[in-house]
Amino acid sequence: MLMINLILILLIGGVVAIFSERLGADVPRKVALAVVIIDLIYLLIALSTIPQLETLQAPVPSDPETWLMHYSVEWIPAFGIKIELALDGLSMLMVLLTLILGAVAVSASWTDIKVRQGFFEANLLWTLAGVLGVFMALDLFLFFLFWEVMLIPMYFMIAIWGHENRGYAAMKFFIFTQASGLLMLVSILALVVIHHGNTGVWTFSYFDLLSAQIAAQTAFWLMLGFFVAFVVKLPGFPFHTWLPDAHTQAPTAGSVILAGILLKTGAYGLIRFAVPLFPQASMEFAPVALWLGVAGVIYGAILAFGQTDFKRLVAYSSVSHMGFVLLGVYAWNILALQGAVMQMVAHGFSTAALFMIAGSLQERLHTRDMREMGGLWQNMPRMGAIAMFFIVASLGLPGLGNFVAEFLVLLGLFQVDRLLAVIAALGLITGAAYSLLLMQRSFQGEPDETRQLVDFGTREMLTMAVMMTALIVLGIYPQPILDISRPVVESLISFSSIVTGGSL
Amino acid sequence: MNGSQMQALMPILMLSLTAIVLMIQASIKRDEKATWIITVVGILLALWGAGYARDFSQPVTILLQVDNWGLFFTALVLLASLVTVVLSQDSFSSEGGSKEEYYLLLVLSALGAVILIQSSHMASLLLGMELMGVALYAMIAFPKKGLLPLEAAVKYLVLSGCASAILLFGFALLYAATGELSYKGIGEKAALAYISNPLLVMAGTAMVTAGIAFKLSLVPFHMWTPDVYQGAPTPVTGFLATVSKGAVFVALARIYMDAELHQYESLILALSVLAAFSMLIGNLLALLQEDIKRLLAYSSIAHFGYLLIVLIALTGSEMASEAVTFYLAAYILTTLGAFTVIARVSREDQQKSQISEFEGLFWRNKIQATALTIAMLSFAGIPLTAGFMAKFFVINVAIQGSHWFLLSALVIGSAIGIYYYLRIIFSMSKTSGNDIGFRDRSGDITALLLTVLILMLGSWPQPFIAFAGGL
Amino acid sequence: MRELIGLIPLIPLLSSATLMLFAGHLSRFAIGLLGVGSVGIAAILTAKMGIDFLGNPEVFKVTLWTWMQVGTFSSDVAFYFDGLTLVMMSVITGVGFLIHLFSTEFMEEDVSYARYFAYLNMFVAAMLILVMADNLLLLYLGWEGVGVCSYLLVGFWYQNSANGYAARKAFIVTRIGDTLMALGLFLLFTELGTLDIQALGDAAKDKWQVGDSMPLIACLLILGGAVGKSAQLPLHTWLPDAMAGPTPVSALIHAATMVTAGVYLIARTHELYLFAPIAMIAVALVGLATSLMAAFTALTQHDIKRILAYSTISQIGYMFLALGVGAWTAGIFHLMTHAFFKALLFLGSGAIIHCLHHEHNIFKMGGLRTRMPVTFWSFMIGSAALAALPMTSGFFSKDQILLQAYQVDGIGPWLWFGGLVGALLTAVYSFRLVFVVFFGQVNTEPDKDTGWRMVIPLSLLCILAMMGGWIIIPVTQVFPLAVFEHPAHWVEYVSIAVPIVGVIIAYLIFLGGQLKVDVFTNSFVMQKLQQFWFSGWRIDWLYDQLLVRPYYGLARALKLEPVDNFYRLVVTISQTFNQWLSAGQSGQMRRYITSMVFGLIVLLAILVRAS
Amino acid sequence: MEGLNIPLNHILLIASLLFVIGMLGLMIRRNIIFILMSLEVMLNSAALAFVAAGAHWGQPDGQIVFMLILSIAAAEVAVGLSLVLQVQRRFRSLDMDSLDWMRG
Repeated sequence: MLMINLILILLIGGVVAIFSERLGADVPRKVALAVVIIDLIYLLIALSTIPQLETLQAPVPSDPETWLMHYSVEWIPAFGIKIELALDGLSMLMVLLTLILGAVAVSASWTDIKVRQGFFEANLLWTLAGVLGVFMALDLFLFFLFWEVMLIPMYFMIAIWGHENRGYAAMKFFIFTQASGLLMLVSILALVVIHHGNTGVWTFSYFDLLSAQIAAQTAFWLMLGFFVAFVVKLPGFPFHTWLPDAHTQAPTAGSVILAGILLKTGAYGLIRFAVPLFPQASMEFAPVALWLGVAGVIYGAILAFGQTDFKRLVAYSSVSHMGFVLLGVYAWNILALQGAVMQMVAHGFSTAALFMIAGSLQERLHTRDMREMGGLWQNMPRMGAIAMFFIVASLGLPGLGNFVAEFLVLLGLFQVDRLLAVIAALGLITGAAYSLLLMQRSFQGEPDETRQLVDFGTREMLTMAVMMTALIVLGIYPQPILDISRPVVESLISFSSIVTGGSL
Repeated sequence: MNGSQMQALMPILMLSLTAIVLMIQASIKRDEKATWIITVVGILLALWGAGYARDFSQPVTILLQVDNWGLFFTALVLLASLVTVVLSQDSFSSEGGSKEEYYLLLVLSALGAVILIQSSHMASLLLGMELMGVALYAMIAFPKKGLLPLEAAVKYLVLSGCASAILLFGFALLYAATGELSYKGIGEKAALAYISNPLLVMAGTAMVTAGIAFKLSLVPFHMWTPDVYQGAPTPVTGFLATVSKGAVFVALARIYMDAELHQYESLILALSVLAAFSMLIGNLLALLQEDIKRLLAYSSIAHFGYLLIVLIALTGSEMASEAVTFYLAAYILTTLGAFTVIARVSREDQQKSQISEFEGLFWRNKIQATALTIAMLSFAGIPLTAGFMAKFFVINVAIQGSHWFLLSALVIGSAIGIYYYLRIIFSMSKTSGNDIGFRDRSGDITALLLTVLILMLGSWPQPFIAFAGGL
Repeated sequence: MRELIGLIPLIPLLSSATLMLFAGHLSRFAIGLLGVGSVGIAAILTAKMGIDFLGNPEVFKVTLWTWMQVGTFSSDVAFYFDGLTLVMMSVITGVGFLIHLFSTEFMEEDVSYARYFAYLNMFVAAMLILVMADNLLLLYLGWEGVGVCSYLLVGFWYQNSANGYAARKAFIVTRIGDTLMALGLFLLFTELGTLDIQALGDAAKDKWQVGDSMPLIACLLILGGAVGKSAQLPLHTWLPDAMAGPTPVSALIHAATMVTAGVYLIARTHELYLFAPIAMIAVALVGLATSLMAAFTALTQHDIKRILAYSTISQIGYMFLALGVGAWTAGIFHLMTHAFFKALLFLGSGAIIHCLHHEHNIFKMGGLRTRMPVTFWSFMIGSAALAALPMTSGFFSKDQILLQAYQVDGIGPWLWFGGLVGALLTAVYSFRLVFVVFFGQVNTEPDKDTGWRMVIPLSLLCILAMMGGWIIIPVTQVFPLAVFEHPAHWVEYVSIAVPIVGVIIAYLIFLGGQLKVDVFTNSFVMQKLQQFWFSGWRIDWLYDQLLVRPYYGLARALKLEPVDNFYRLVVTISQTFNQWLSAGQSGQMRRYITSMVFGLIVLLAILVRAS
Repeated sequence: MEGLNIPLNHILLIASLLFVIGMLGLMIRRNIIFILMSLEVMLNSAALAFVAAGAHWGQPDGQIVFMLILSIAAAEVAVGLSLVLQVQRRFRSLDMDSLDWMRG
């Protein structure tokens, strides 16, 4: 019930936000912030009462009772569809990330939304609710429902409050994700129908379907349906082209949520569903997936290097970074998987912050074109220093979260395929190239002394401080996070009974 | 015919009674308000009749088959008629300024639809279809203003007549081959006749299929659809899209099942071709359409393509009949929802059905914009709406029947579909110069009710699935 | 005391954080105090540890916490302390402290005073972590950390885009090396199952044989990292450009400490190198080639800092040579003495630049001997040490390197000869610098004199540069004992004589004018050669053509997202179909009927064909 | 009545012929009146087929359907002709091809 409440609080909060607009234009954002924080506190209180958290008992994927939380109630018995939510270490991390970044997102768009604030905050909260659902739903029907429905408020955020080319961007975003979602729906249904054919039972429950017996050929196609849906969202090469447009056009909060959280649903889906449901097929497919991951890393970095639009550059950097996640997942050993999980969390913070900076720049300069920036450090030293922090984070400076992630992924990948690891490591160099170029073009160089720009204020500094602290902690003491996800990752690997080479 | 059979015919009787009362009333004193009230009451009575008749389901003579399944669709068709009546109230006017006859025609057309739904015999099929159709021609041509309604009516009349002729000829061939006119009879004899005279049976089947495909506007019998949708007054378009198409599909399903046509593989192939082309071409045609009524016409082509999959997969799945029920119900509710809003926004003006007219609707009338959004999402098959559950059924049935080819057409078609449904939503969310809100109570309430139904069907479908399973 | 070792990097780090966070609220004095004081405390702590260690030479390790532990991989935040660490820490904190002190005067008028010290302190912290790290991953943290600080400080005056370019170049070129090193770490972990430096040595003994290919690859990858960070061929191009930073930064980072990290790394992992003799030779050859290449280049430069930069590259080449021939101790010894005299030279040049309105061109200087006596003497001592004139610190260290190089079987004499040529060139270019800048006529008048905060570091470094040769570094436990068999006496005499000859040549050409080389240098071939050397052997140009331009070109070509073309194509196809089909909806009813008839025929065909 | 014992197929053939003629008329003719006439031909061809089939099976059903078709055709034409009047009045033409205001 707790997990339902988490979602309900956000949903109802959204409705409240809409009506609160009548009290004043600046009320909805306060409501939204309060709602997210209440949700976060509620979650933390609830987590503190779970005994397993201390012992961190390894959850058995197919046995919901070993998970941290489990909730299940009949919904559409005709198909065996249940409202089934469950939480393990992995989803707990993701849920926490979602709520923290949710609060950041509200703060990020504190001032840049000028019209229909109520509806905006509502969409924001509803997106968060959808994402929470995705991370907790363990009934495939319910999962798909959240997967699709969370896009609608996101769509509205881009389409209504986006920038000059918002219609195109929103449409592209929606069509890419929906079309790939349809493939997943077909796969889900095929899986369920096959399971029904074998056992005579209609069920969409993850826990039941894990044991579904599928012919190898069929499993491969079904896996592909899942894979495409998740990789589009990730986004992996060559399905990434919606991302730069969506990011560029979305309002700041939209970009923050999109980059920080929404992309992670793709990675989460791969880890939670695509591989465990079809272990054998995934193994066979892994080489292709790995190559796609490497291609994403390099291609994203090169394209990021060529951009002149601040947000587009950061968007392509996401493509590059999420390529590491794909590598981590399909290397499928404990090092790489832990790295992928770390990357999900760390990238969430670093990119969200960069988008927030981009948003602040746009709000102040009314442009995202870096050719019209330069020397902004002079005008806004605080923002410059913070930008520098997140840029070195994004290029993988040891001591910050992203490094731990990329290092573990590459180390894990190295055990599986050395050539690929070498190519992927090029991403470290290309990553430095575009990151520093971003810094150079926007904050360094010839300053324009005539600019009157407002530096970051207390609200922004506080928000940034949260994310900086998070990255530093992740960077120098990642062990707690690793410990939380370890049982999940370990059990997933053992469950899938895939032994990939290397010393592990 | 005994009393119980008369009771079984309650909805038909009620509608007929309403028609008669309307005629009498019109000859005594022309009063649109009174006519409207009588129509509403009559349809409500018929709705009650549909519920009442549930206890008396039985074959009524050889012509009609009163069963729960038919009664459900009867009720659905009546609901659609009711919505049409509500929408028609102040949306257009006739030559003389008032439109008492229009309501009469509407009741007659609904009567035709109900007969069609319950028909089990070629003759009743013919009667129902023509009663529905002929009344519709007049309804389409009813508005006094503009040339488009007239053009639409003439086109519909001629093309529909042609389709009827094809259908009739097909039945004539089947009759020649089997000597039977009732669906069941044809089914019983057809297998035998197929051995002795396959040409006759197959040619007849082909022509029957063609005739019905026209009414369902399946590709390549679809070309009338956009013109008629656009030209007809919006409430009539809604009526046509829901009542007429729904009833014809039910009739098709009955023929298909009673005459056991699914045993002919070549027919399955023919239907598959029709379905695939409908899904693809319908969606492609809608892609860049600027007129929302034409757009929905094209989208309806695609939707009947999806629905046809269920018929094709009928034997392979245990839930095909639920799928038909669910899909049709979802489609009818969604279409009604969409046309409700379109009718309220465009009113009498034919030009106002451009998508650009809907810009900023969110900020003008939240309820109706939300309703149209939900309707579009339902058409697009987004979860939590009826349209999603409907598509869910279709995909499920198709997978059970292993129709991968049709499934891929469905996926591609749906992917294209997302674009144009979303375009409408996007245009509603734009900020246009015209942000003056409008109030419209009857429209709001209708839209709201339909939206709630769509969402109910999408998010809590269990009761309905159970209900549909029991039909 | 040992447990407090963590404080040594922590104090500068905290100071750095404080300076960043409260920059606006601190007075300039407080900033200076924090910046210099934090390094000073670190230096004092280091000294204390050093004294303890010399009294009781016991190696120890302090584990602070587990950094990450995944599967069998585990890495701690742990510090390892032995003689080598002590030497490095002493250099970093000692020289670092002097340079910090110098900076307070040098940067006096800069608006970003606090930012400067924040970066500089952070650098010291990172550098300390690098040398104190117990495992290669933590070392890598320091390694990258100093890289970022170097980037920040080279681009300190960000308002000028050229500085930004230099900074980025510095970071990215070293990143190439870093990536190779990271791959080396992956390989080491995969092969040996650990990244602990000490454990690696033990594991290598169990699993590897001398001459195996795995140690060779691993050592070459690590060499890649070292080459990048220490600006050796072929990744040296960033260092001359890095002179764009403030001069004390060049002294600290690009002369005394960071650039020698590669030497430290190889020395630290020498146990692995012992399994790969070919890698050792590679190290020696890289070092020798670099030292010669850079020496020739230094000869032709006229920017005072670029001369020193190339000189640094050249001297690190000597250190690599030493490592490559197994003269670990000599290499580290040269590292230390080089830190003294090169810091001295850089600070001296900083003083000149500071007093000469940021003039860098040596031919616009001249006659500063009388105007800036302290600086003059610093330069004299520094150059003498650089040229390895007898009795200076440089003499001791370089002599050891050359003699040990001579010992190597086979190629030893050749290495020695190469080193000698380098030594000759070193003497020539370093005294060319002295003679041009401090003698002759005055071209630019200094507008101020050096203050005490500059004089003290210069004087102390003078002493170190002179006397540093007598320090005995406590690394005997660290490195295997070199089998040192004294070569023939003529070898030693030649080694001593060559630098002196060089100084004389420099005097004859640049001061006395007795040696008329104009005819020679003005010849066509020499002109071309000079240009070639001046441009740093056109290596920058080569990279520009081979890597930078193609990459820019690629980025520009891909900018419009070719992958999207596929999706655009899908859209175009859909739209084309839409247009065709829409055109079919002409409104003419007869067409509609035709379509129906067509459909009817198709249906009939499908159904009747089957019958 | 032996002389009238025409094989069913022959009549069906004639009916088909009529049907095709009507259809061709629909496709070729532009005048609405002629179009309606072609429609009548098509409907009547179906009616003929029904009568013949009814005779073949010796059932009255065929003739009953014939009556139905007649009345339906009448209804269609009635509505059709009234529309024709309107078309003539509003479009000033009976050319079906001129009724192409809606397209796309």
